[in-house]
Amino acid sequence: MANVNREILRVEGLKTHFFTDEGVVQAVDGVDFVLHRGETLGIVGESGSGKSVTSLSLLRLVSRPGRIVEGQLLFDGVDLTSISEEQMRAIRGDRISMIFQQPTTALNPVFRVGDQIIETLTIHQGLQGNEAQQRCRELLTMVGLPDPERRMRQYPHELSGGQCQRIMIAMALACNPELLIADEPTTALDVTIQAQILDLMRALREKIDTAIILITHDMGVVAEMADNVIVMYAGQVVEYAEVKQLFANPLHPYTIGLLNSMPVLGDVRDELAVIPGTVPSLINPPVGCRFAARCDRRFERCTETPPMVEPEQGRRVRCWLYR
Amino acid sequence: MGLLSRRAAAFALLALILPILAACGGTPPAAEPVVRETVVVVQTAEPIVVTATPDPDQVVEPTTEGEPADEADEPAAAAPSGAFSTPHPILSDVRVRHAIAYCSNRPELIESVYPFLSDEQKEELLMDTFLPQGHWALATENITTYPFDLERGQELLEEAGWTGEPVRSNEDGDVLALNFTTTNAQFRQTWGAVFIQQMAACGIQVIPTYAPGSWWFGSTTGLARREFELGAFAWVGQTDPAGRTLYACNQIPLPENNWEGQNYMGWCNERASIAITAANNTLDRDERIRQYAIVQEEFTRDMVSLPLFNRLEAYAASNNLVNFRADPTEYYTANAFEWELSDGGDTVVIGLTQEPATLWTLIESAAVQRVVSFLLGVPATTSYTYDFQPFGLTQLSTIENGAAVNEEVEVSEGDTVWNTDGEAVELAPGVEVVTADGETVVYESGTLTMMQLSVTDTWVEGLTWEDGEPVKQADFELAYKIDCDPDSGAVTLAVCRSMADVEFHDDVSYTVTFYPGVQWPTYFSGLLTFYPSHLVLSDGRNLADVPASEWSSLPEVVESPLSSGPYTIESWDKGQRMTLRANPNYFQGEPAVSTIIVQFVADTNQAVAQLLTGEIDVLGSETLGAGTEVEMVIEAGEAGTIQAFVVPSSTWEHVDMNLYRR
Amino acid sequence: MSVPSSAAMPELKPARSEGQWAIVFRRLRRHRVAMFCFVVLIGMLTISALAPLIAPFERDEPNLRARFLTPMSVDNDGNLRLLGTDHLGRDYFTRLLYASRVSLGTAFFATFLASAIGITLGILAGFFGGWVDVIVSRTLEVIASIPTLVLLLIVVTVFVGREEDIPIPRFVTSIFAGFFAVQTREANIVLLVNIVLALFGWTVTARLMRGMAMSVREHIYIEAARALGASNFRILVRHVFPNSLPPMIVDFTLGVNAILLAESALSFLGFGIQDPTPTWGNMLNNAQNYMFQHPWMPLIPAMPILIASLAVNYFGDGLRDALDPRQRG
Amino acid sequence: MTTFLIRRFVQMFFVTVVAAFLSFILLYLAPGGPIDELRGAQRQNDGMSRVDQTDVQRVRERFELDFYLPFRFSRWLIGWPSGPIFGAIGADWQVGCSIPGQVRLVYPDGRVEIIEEGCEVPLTLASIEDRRVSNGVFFGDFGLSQTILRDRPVMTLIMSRLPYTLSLMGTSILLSILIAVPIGIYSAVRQYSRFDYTMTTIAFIGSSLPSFVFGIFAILIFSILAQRAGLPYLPSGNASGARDWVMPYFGRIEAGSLVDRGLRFIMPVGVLTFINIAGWSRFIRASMLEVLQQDYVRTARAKGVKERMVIIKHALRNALIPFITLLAGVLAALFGGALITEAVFNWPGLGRLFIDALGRHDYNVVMALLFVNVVLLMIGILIADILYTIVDPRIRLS
Repeated sequence: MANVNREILRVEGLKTHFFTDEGVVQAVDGVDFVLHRGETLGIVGESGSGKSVTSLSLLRLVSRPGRIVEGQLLFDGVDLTSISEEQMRAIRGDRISMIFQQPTTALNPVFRVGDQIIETLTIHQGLQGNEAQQRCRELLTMVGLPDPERRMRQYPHELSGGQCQRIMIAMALACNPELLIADEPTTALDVTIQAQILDLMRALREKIDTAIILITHDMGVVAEMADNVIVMYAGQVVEYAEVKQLFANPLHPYTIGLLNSMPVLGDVRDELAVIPGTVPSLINPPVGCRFAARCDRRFERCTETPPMVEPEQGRRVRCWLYR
Repeated sequence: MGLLSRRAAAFALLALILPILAACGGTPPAAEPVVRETVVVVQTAEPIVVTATPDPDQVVEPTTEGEPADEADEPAAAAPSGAFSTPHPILSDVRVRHAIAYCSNRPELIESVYPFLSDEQKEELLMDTFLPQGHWALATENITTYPFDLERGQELLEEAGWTGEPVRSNEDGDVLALNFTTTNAQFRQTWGAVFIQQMAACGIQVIPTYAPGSWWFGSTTGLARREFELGAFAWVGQTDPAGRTLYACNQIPLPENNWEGQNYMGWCNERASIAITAANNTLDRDERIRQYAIVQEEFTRDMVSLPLFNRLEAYAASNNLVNFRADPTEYYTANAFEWELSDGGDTVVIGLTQEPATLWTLIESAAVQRVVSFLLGVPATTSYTYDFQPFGLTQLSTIENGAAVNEEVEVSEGDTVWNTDGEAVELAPGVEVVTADGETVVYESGTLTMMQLSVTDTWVEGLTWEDGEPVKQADFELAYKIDCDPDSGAVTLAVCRSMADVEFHDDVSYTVTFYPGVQWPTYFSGLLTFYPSHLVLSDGRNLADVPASEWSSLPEVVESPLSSGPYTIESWDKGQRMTLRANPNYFQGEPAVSTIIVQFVADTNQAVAQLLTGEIDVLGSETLGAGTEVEMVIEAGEAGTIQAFVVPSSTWEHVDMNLYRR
Repeated sequence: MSVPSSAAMPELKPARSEGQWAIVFRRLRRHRVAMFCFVVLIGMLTISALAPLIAPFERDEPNLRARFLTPMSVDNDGNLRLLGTDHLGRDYFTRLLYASRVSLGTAFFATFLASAIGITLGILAGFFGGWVDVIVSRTLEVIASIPTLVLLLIVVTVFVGREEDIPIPRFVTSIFAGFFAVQTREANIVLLVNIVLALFGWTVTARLMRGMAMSVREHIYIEAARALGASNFRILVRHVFPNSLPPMIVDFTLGVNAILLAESALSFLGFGIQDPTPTWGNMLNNAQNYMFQHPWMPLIPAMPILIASLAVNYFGDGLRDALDPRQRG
Repeated sequence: MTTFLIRRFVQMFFVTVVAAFLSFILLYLAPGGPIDELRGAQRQNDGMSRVDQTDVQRVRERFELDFYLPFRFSRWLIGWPSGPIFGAIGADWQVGCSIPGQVRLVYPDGRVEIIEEGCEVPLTLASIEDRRVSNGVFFGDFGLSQTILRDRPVMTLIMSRLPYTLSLMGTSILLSILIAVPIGIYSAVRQYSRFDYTMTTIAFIGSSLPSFVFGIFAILIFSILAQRAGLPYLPSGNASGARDWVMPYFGRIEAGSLVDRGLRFIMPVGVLTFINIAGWSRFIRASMLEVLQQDYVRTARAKGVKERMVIIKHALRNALIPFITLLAGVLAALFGGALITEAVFNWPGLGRLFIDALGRHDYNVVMALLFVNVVLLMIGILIADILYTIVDPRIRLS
């Protein structure tokens, strides 16, 4: 591991549960990974696999009735789970920032976008007045919005989805964060805009040396952006690999399923291969392998809980097949 | 936009019209050929006597005691023409009416509303005829009384063919059920509930309707249209018994006479009818007593209207108030100049439910206005205990003491006389008048002898206005001029129109001569009043020069009138209170209590709360009413918190029985 | 380029095998306060339905020797008066039972009527737009621009006492009389008050429904349904209505509460349903005349109003929570 | 914007006129009224106060009952007709009926009925020339009071009550907002906490009983029982005392002094505020809950905005948007007063005046109050609409 000393985030045994009337929802149930500066980590999985909760857990933004019940979040050597709320708040938006799925709803409709960006600058850098305006213009220019002067005075509803996402990115990058969490940054956008945003993110990654956690259910995005990939299923990490390895040789049957359901350019199949069944209830998750019920390669052993194994260097999978 | 709004308006109107149509009655009369005759409008609110009096032979109450009525079985045959000619299948039978009277336990009804009274006190409230106990015209002989007698009542019902349990029915299977209509006042609902139980004990099913007073007493609804079988309400008894419009044959409201009259029962007893008309056409008190005795005899025998009891009225005053006088027929402020405060205080706060609309007595007759006007003026007479006492007058201007003269005069065609419709008209053929011997005749030709009344009122010397100016002849003249001017806004001008001549003698006396035929029963109680003719208005004009039509909007008349009474207006906070100060120039001397504050409190609970917390010193019957608060006041009085005054009021409850159906 | 997934559903939504209503019911069942209130309401309705069986005394039977008895006292005949007696010595418990029938009946029936009017007009206005919308909206504005209580006052004064003139078919009155356990004659005025309350209570529902219908109209599947040749009526019934139902139910509970209060307020001002037909409102109004001497009296009829109203409120609240798609769990 | 305003004004105009006309009709449709009262006064009279046709006619004239309804309305609205047009045209045009005609119907079965039908003496434009007429509501003249303060301008009457209603309603509305908004916010932020449950219960109780119940119990407890117990008590009603009074432990309180007025202010304001808070805090809570679930709130948190600021700046501003709709009625409420609460506490405000006027058939006063109420409501809605565009940039007036 060449960049050991560049480690920025180490997640160990993260468990985030939701305490509902119906029972405890084990939304994130033991997630471990390490992230280095400048690295982009993709987290993929279906809806309900716990990837978004994982990202919110990193910022300690899980709202009631959810809470982090176990695990360590070592950010630059500091355990985020044990610091005070005030310390955590100082980190949010400054050293760790986040981009959300729905850019249009993620911006406050009653404030001008400029003010929303400046708010971040004011909180973390104490910038005010012209200084802040100036910095804001720079940021808008940086994310490729022409005529920043005018944009700043506009309200979110006056902007398109793509423009809003650029604003979000500008806001997230305002303080040159060490870690950027992008939760489905392109899902809500149409395809051409998606590409533009991804290009933008790639360009910015080159420019500012920030680590990125990219959460998506879109394998294409992962392929394009990520260095390493975590595949999540039912609150657990089922596979971890370098992106090329993963696409070249997926190990976990779920990963294989995910990749098969990905449309290929020029392919005119009417329907994509769909993984049959649905994500199981996380209140009483099935004993043993959580994917077993949907897995076409399941066998007796799958009724026991599979451990994380490392069949290759830098590659981990949670499946009895590789034991 | 315009078009759309028009549609909206049309829609809204449609929505409105539907209920109106519904309210007008679902079923229009069948399309029969109808002869339309245009009627000459009669200029009075009295019934159209000539054209619409029902033929007495046909409508006379058909049954007498011991002669069973069988109209119920064959209504069509016996039915004369016209509406309300179908005898009521149940109530037209006098035995049923008697049974209802016997079955009603009136002390128990009193008990339900006034449980705190002793048996003797309840006895005092009981009424057997339409006059209260102690009234000068009350008959004691020949009247039928109906003490509570369940067996007698049941016997009568059996006799009339109503049998069975628990609700009686007749041979045809008709149930003995009657609708009972009255207002939704809690007081009536209270005794109504007990009345229903009492009837049920006799096997009579009584079904109540407690309607809003606005419907029950409306001019085109409820009582006025005789929409009831048993109907309960109250009359306010007066010093003069009157009663012609209640019990005379020609006072039955019918569609034929445009619903004129107040004989809602449809009771036409010829003897009673003649007697009541006669009683109201003479000024001789003995003759009146005789005639009223006849009416009461027939009234109680036919039992068309069951008199129940006098109501109670309560007054409350704080403990330190001395000389408070509560009376059934006079306002409690009539002797305010005699009030004193035993603890040396200087202020009395009176609570009133309503704010007077104006302080000009001529155009407003509400009780609250009267309460205040007694503080600001000098009444000619007071009317304590069902009688009159001179106050501003030196004496009652009666015939007996020579102040008034009632003479026979000869009248002939062309003379102005007072006709039976209450109009001053020129005597001409066709005019109906009452002659000197009390007969109603239609004039044809020649001369008639009629009674002509002339009254001389003499006021006491020394009446002064608050500014020290003495009351003088011009003041009386001004009052006569304004009060009898139709533009003044006066409610009624009947008395003015009946005056043939007014002669002013000096600063305290005048003589009024009426047209022949005018026989006002209360002629002796003061006919004119006085206004400050010397008053100069804020705009520089003299009050005496202001036309009558403007008076009702002059602040100097309606808001801060010049007082001649015991108190003067200091301020009037609209919606809150009036502050009055003792008048040093009052002819009886300056009152002992220096300030009277009249506080307006609309809600009774609130008024009582203020009385209990000592904010208000005096609450009159117009606030305390006759119902639930009476008991509260008595309890507080017994506890010593306040002085409580409970007097039998002149208002009496009764149940009318409608003898006919529409 | 995306994985087909149930993207529209929130993250933690478990399997969608259950129907939407089943989920709502499941959530509601777990809302303990709401369920408790539901049970209370059902209990009250049951008791009121059984009033004639439970009532220990005659409804209108006065007993002048047993007036103003305090709760739990024994009258001169040795009968226990559970909740005391009123100013006529009528048994409070008995009257409350019958009153619950009229009051709850009115609250539910009038609200139902108002909702029916409001839903129909609201849907029509929202769905068809144009002049239908203009008429409905303006009518709404006009009605809403005059204070409700005032309108009620005027209208009730116009009609009360003339209820027999209102062409209501006899069988309707009879059904009503049975439903409210009152005499046929009394039923007229009960029905009238119901209708009046409903006629002025529909505006909120209509406004809400109009908005719902408008948004549903814009929804894609309506377009699809129309493309498939569904008639307007069919679209209304099959799509617009069911989709607008959840907020309507919540609105209904609020309406029930409002009508309960409106009925009492009418009685306070001396209109509304009259004694001897007992309603909680007119019993409360009667009782407050005696409150200085017998302060406990207004409490007796106030309690059921409070309880019923609280129950309806809490239940509505729980229902709103359960119907909220964002609600977790 | 201009087009919007013009369209809105036209709309408001029509709604106002229709609402006014509707109330006008309803008002005159209501049973009772001056003629009934006149006849009531005549009941069992002694003859001297007997009312005849001319008396009836005078009363009809005073209350304008001899005009046909549309003309009555237009006289009230714009002061027309007040006589022949330009002094000459249409002198004999009929606008009402002085003396209604009577028709005797003789049915074939012999029944006879007299009904009022047609018109015996018509009311023409010429015959109303001398009548007093207001300039019309449209020109700011509400005419004269008919029974409450007879023949004095309605405006005087309203102005005498207005300060009391304004102070009562203003204070209670302000207090309600000041209290309800924080409670609503806190309840939403701490949803399902003990505080939330308590507030919910209190709010539900506040909206579960008719307002008069709170009023009479307040009087019973804080006035009557407190005074009986010898404790300091609150006066049961009125806006100011008629005379000085003594409060245990505090001593003499001067009538009309600030203390006196203040003490009398407490109960009505308290009751109104309580009821308002009950409703509004629930409203704010629901609205806030909705907003707190929005993405932008999460964004704000992710930006590192302090939680307080998240609530106050980001969430509240959005949560208050629907609250504006509620406040649209405030203007009308400020003026209209609280009918029942004013009656219970004998507060000399416009609400009590309204009930009084309704009961005493002072049509001009009732209509004036209704009309102003409708107009203020319309203005309130308009202001709310404009306010929306200020608070919520997404909304444009179009």
